[in-house]
Amino acid sequence: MSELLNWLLWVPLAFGVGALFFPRGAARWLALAGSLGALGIAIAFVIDFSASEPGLQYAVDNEWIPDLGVRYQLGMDGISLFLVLLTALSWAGATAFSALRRYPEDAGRERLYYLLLGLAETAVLGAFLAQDMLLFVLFFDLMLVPFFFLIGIFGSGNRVAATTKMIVYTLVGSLLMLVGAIATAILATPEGGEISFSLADLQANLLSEGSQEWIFWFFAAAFLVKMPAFPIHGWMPDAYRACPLPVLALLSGVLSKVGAYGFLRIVLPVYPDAAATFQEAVLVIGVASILYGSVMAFTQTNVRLIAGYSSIAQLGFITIGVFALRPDGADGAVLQMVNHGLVVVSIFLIIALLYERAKTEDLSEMGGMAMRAPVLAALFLIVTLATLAMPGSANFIGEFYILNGVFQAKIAYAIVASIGVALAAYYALRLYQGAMHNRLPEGVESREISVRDGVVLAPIVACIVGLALWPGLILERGEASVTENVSVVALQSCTDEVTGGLGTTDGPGAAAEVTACAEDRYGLPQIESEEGESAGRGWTPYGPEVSVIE
Amino acid sequence: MSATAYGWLVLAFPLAGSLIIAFGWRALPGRAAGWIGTAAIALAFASSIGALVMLQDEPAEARHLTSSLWDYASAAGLDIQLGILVDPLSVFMCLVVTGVSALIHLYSVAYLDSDRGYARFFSYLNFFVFSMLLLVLAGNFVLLIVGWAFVGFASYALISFWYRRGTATAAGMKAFVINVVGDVGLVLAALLVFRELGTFDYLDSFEAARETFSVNEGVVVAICLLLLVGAFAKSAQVPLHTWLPDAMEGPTPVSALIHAATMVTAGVYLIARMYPLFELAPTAADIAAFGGLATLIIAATIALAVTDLKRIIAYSTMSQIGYMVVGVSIGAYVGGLFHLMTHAFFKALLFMAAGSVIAAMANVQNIDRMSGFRRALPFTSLLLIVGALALAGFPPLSGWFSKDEILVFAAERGGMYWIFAVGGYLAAFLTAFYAFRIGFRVVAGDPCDEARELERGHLPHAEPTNPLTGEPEDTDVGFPGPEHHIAERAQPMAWAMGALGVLSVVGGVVQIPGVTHVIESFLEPTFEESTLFHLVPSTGAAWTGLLVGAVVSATGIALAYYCYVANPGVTGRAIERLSGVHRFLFNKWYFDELQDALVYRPMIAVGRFANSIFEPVVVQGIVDGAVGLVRGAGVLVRGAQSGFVRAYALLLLGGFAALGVYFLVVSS
Amino acid sequence: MEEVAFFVLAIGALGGAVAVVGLRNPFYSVLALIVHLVSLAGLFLLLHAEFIAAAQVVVYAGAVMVLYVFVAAYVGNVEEPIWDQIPGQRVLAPLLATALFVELAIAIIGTGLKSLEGEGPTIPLGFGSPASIGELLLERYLIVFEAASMLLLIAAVGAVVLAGRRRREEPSGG
Amino acid sequence: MTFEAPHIDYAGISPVLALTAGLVVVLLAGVFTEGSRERLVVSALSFATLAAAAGLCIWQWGEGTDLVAGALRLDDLGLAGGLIAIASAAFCIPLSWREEAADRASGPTGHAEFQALLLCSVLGMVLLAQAQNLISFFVSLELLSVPLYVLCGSALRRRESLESGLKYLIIGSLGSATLLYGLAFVYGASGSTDFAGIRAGIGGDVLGDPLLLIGIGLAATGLAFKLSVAPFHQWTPDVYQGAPTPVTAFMAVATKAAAFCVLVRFFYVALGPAVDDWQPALAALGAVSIVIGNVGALGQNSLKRLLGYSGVAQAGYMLVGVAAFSEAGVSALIFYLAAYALMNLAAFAVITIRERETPHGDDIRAVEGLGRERPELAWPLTISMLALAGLPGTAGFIGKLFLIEAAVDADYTWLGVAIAVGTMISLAYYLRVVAAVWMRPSAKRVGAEPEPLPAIAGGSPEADAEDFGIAAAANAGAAPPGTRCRTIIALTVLAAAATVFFGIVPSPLVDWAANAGEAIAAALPV
Amino acid sequence: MAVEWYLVLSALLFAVGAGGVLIRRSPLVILLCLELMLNAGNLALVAFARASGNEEGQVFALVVMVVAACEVVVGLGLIVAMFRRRIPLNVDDLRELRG
Repeated sequence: MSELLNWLLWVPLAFGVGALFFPRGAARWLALAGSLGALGIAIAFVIDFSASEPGLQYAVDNEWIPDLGVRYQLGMDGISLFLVLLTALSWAGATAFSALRRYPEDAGRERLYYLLLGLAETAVLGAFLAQDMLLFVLFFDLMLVPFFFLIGIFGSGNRVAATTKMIVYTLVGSLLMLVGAIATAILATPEGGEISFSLADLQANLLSEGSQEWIFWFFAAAFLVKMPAFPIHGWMPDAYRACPLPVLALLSGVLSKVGAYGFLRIVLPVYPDAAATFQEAVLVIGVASILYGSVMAFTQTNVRLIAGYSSIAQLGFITIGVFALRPDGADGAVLQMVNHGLVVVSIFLIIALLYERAKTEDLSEMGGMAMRAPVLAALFLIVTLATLAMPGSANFIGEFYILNGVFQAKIAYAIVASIGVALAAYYALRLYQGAMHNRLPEGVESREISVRDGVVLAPIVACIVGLALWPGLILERGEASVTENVSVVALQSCTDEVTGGLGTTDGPGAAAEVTACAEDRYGLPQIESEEGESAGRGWTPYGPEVSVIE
Repeated sequence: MSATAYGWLVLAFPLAGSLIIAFGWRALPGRAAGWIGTAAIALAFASSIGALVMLQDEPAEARHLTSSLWDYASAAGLDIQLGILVDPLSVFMCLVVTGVSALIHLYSVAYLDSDRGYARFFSYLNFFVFSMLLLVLAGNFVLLIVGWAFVGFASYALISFWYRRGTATAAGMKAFVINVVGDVGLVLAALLVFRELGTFDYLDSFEAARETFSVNEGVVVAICLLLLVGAFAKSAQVPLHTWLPDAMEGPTPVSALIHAATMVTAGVYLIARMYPLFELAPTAADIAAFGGLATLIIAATIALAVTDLKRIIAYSTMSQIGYMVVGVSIGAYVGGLFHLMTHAFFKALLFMAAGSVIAAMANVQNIDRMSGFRRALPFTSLLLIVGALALAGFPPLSGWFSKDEILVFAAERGGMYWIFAVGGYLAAFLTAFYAFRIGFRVVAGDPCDEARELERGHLPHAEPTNPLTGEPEDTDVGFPGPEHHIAERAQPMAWAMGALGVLSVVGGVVQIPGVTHVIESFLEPTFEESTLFHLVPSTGAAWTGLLVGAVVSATGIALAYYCYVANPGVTGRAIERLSGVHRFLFNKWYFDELQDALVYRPMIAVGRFANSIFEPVVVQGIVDGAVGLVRGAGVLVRGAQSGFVRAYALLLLGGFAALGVYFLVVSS
Repeated sequence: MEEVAFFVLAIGALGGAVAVVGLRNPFYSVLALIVHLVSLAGLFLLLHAEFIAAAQVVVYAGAVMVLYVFVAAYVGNVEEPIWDQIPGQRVLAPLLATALFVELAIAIIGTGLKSLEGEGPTIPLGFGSPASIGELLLERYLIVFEAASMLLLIAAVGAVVLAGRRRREEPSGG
Repeated sequence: MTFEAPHIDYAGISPVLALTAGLVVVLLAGVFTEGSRERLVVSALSFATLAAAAGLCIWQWGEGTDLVAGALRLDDLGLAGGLIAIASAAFCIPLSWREEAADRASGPTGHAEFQALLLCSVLGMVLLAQAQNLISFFVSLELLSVPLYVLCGSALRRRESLESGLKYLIIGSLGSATLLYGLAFVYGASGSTDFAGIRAGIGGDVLGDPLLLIGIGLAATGLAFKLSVAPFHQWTPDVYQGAPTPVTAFMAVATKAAAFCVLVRFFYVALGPAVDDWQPALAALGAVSIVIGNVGALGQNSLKRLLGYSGVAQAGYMLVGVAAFSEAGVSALIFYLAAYALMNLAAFAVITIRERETPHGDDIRAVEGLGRERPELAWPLTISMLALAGLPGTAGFIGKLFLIEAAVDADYTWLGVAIAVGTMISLAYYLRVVAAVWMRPSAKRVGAEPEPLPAIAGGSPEADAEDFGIAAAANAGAAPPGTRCRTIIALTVLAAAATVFFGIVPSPLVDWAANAGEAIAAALPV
Repeated sequence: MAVEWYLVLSALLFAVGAGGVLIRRSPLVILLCLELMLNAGNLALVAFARASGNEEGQVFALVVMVVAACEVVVGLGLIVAMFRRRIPLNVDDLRELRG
């Protein structure tokens, strides 16, 4: 099964490259086959995955650049599992959407388009699968390249400036992250040891608090820009305006998640002290993103930007979920990443349909399109309700978990964040109503969704509905891995607190204190230590072992 | 079958009905959708009775059964089941909801007949009933919130059912957003409960609350206040009430079902359901009661002034729910819930009658233009008067018993609670007056043009206009169809109205002081832990209260008769003389304007500010600033690249000079 | 005696250098350089570098300067404009030159190397003679010697490439 | 008079001998052949020479001895530098085939001279990379430079070419004089010209002596000029732009390789004991270079100029490897040099082709619309730009990774950050080129109606007429794009493919670079 | 006569030469100034050779002479070529390439 990870990763790119050698009309079908293949593999992983086990359930570990300590390490745990599925599904959707509509219109560039899509999918999957920090950084940066071209070549309006701005802005963060990653590996290497970027090794040799603190911000810069978070979302409006819609669906739906994933997968376990130290700083950013994104989405009339700013708000939720530093908040964040991905992908595909009917992207010039398009309206309505996290949708459960986590950790932030829930109702509904309801303006056409678009949109919406019925699917599978990652922070910071930063506890009394602290403050489930077992080991069920002096 | 199995069935039928209609909308011929919808609700009603029967079989102390279908979202220490709680309170609500709903569905089968969105309507309506039942059956806070929000959504969907009408969509949005505010309150309340008590389950949390909290402890008050946000938003209590009058944009059966009989009473249900918490937080309960009192008076005064038929009834609804909120807040659970039931009957009836009248008026809703329908619409007129009498609390109709039960309880509790009794009777007087403002306007007097035409056998038609703004509307899709339906000519409407008329008249018999106490004894197992439930006024006191109520009601009706039948001009003169007061009331105490100024406008202003100033200046400023800095440096570097080779040499040697200075400094 | 010779030659070298920089006519500058080079050759002699001194006179002052003279004559007398186009260059250049001198002088004077303070160590007979230099060149610095010869060859080729006349260019060439 | 002929390890010095011999043969061949035959024969001979030299270098790989009485050092570091220079030369010869500087339409063609000059420069580079004596260091640097001065100015019809030649010569000689003065001081302070002797001579009291340090400063200035490190970089953009493109390509890549090798050897072997004094200076120069190079490249329309500034920045990156003063630093440097060669050569090759196909010269307009029109050129150019920008999937990324790792390992984390910041800025201009290639409508080709060329000749009207004639003739006889310059395209694609290959499978190149790093390990503190 | 004196003179000559390069605009004179600088270097080399008592500096100086000659040859070649192309022999007029 583990070998399938390689297939999963490289199939999209291989098919994309293969498409280069196909005749023009056929390339798209090959690319579609590739994305469906990846989807199939991803589904196989979901089926095979065991819900209760923490840690990596599948792993590939090969040498890559031994001199630099970089390994080709892939793996999948409960956090990446559904993000991989989301990626595969979104790409299959966007590829199918494009292929069925014979997009791009410029047949001469068709093969290029699908090659870039394939490359992008591989890069994103790579980021989700990488278990080597440098490999992660590599894929994280790599994914920008195809998007640079996709926006720049196939986009509209001021596309070149927009795409350049996007890539430079986002790379600002990720290049700092590269430095941070290298610094981490070097600082974590014990005297005379071999340098290693493997996440497992880095988690085993935590850095000093001082190092963690500056490296933390290098990573945070990368992730927050990518999401994007307020106030460093400056690239977003232009890029969203220019991006072709199937690509935008991916950009907004999937790429933004990589940032949040990075926080959870890398920052928390590798920089636990810094994460605890800067918890409130990131919470402030998250809450500000929620409020700002919502308020912006309020008054925007460009439909893409409404969705875009709403994404800022949603990513704000996900961020605060992760930085609740509790299993519940983080588990909710994982669920919410998938939910938001599904919702945004379908929103942008719907926006494509709206644009086709209204010939405008200005909400104030749209309206009444539900008239002869009940199915489209129904699909749009479901997506809208999921967007505003209507209770009963999986998005609500995600937000509920997140708010719960933050509520238990830092109550004030949760209360402020909950304002965002109410605001979301307004902007999401405004988008739906503005497009579908009221009178049909001149020049806007009300036309039912065609079968070729329906076969793409319907399955995605079906996933949204399915998840609404059983959000536990993701929550249960994510729980163990999430707890593992969060527990590192909890134990680290509690140990520091109990021992006054010495990192060691003397005696079982202190160990019990740490356990209590971790449970109380971070909601970490307490594992009953068996009688007779050393007290120090009983409370480190997950993550690195903290040394204990008896 | 167990009671919980019936409970699941209660939920299943409406949901199935909704889905069948939604997916089969194209295949369903004629009124099939309507009949399917009605049948689904009727089956749900039957299942409710099944649940009732099964529940009564249980011993009294075991009458709270739970059941869970699956782990809805349980992970990371949170245990969230897809579980229901079947107990007397939820079964009582199920019976009211499904019973009234079935009748309203029946009415709608004919009323909406010509509408292009017929199937959509029934799908929504069935979904609403499902949501409402989910709300009342939910066994934990999360599922409660789900039902709560579903109800809000169904309400939104049905308010903007005629989605081509701008006022309707705006009203829907307003309703939805205010309801979401309520949802947020509930969510926070649930989180606080979980934080303090570690569970989302009703029964567990109530039990834990009794052990954990002392009376009036800050946390429990906070929980209750947050719950009240939800309850007030949903039940349209001041100040979160402004959506309800606007919600009258929906089709009349919707107004009857959702915005009178069922959904808006969810807040009352919530307070009753959460009584263990409220009894631990008397402060919060008192706040709720005062909110209810304020609402019932304010709404009654507004109902005196507005002229839109449906809006008058809507304000009356607010006012009546105010009674219920007062009731359940001060501990008159039986009275509150009893009034909830009777109100459902007579208010639904009033709306149905109003729908019939509006149809006869060719979609005109201004009562000033109506008069003399008694011959043209005899059946409707009769039931309208019955409904008005019940609303006015005229003996021996149902409203008389239920309302006074609450007020007597208030008086019985004494102390400050006398205020509620006095306020309640004051409002009852106003209620009687405006109820017959409607009754006499519609029924009495010379027939208006439309009534005359109807007497000649024609149903009047007019160009379709928006009843609120008077703007002409297109008839293509989604507006009231080309044909109207009045109860006199449409069998299903007549059946439904007839049934409700009977219930409005006799509904009071279940709880006559000293005679019957069906509701009280049925609900007792739910409220067995309550300290207030058992505080029952003496039969004498109860009858005294009823007597006062009857007098107040009769006085109000008499005044209305004086104003609208005996001296038709007197109201006009009164309006002139009291123009300030009238304007204040006619503008609904300026609540809309207040909300606009305090919430909506600031929000939009902040949004505009963010969009037009903050985003370009700060957010783009970060980008532009960095870019400008780099560009500026680039300009400098390129400027230094002057093309003069001697300048290059200068820089080269200058560079060395600098390097040399460094080396000289570090040299020992 | 040596001091006198040094100062005379130093003044000659410095004067020549200053004249090269200061004279406005390139032709005169070339002549001034010859004075400078010859003075330097004298200084080399004082430093016991006979072969270098000889090479200086023969190769430099002789061959190379002839080349200069020819080119100076060929391109004619180009007067430089008084006005300096580069703002500040006129001020900065002398300042920078002074700064350079100061830095170098500090390094030279401030050094702790004892050997610079005296006349240098006693040296064997034949120090700097053609024989000993030649030996060094052909033994230790064989590769340098070869490389220098390649350099001369390629410089010649380069000069031909740059300045060599071609048939088609004759009409336009001067 | 008795000479003791020094022991000469002919195997070790064989690459140098091969190049010398080849150079002479090429010159002679030029005398005896004419016209198109000349190009064929001379090129064949040049290739043979370069191939032989490269083969001999590879043969000697792994050796580690002093050559010719210690004037040269045969080790993997020097060989690596030499190999990069040789490969670049081999790449640039086809580029020069139609270049006006070598292929004069009127009069005898100049291929022999052109290629002889090129070979001589390569010879200088091979020697320089191996030099471990101040004198051989200086003379090989000149052997490298003098032919380049000539080559830069060799497009005699273009005023820019002459201008660049003269500017290069003046600044170059100034740099040489500075370097010479610095070497003199180092010699004076240590009493030796051998690197090993210097190392021995500057221990003790001399360490930290102003004479030595000023000498180091002067030498660093002279070398930094050669490496186009800011603030000694100002000749670079002008000369890159003015010189004939094949020369620019060669100069940009090969000079850096050889000069960095000698920089490493000089600073590590000879000046190793003084590391605490020079390390911060080199680090600061690296940082300044990164900033100035990158901001200068913004907004440039001339691609060669852009690559010139980019070269300044890249030199800054590579200087970080030197400043690290570690084996990893040297390995990173060599890796980056090789990667830099691949990516730059591909870019210059595309510019060369487009200069001939469009009237825009090396202006960015020349590559507009290339993606649609000439994918075989667009892809290499794109890959090369992305690699220069250090995006993953290319050797450029691995190179930067390597350098940052070396910097951080040497406790120069801020230099790693400087590389990252520089890369951010650099994206703006690299991506501008990529955007022009893929996202702009295509430039007008010269094709059917020969547009008058811009007045590039200046001064002489006759010469101008001649130029037009040449241009018109070239266009009239021009084969459709795609069939011309097949060799160049093949080489370009190869270079781009290698850039990607080493981005994905970097290990062979990393190992190769690590060998070079090990060669210097003896000079490093344990 | 201390070697230091020679070195100070050499530094002075170097500075004068450098100043000349910075001030003069005729390429011919600039070449002359560069000669001055190289010769200053030679003087330093020979002086250091004297101070250290080995002849390596002298050999170096010899090589520098060759190098200087080569630079002159190429430089003069360029000047001649420019003169033929009627490019003004003033380095300040060589500003086609800039920015």
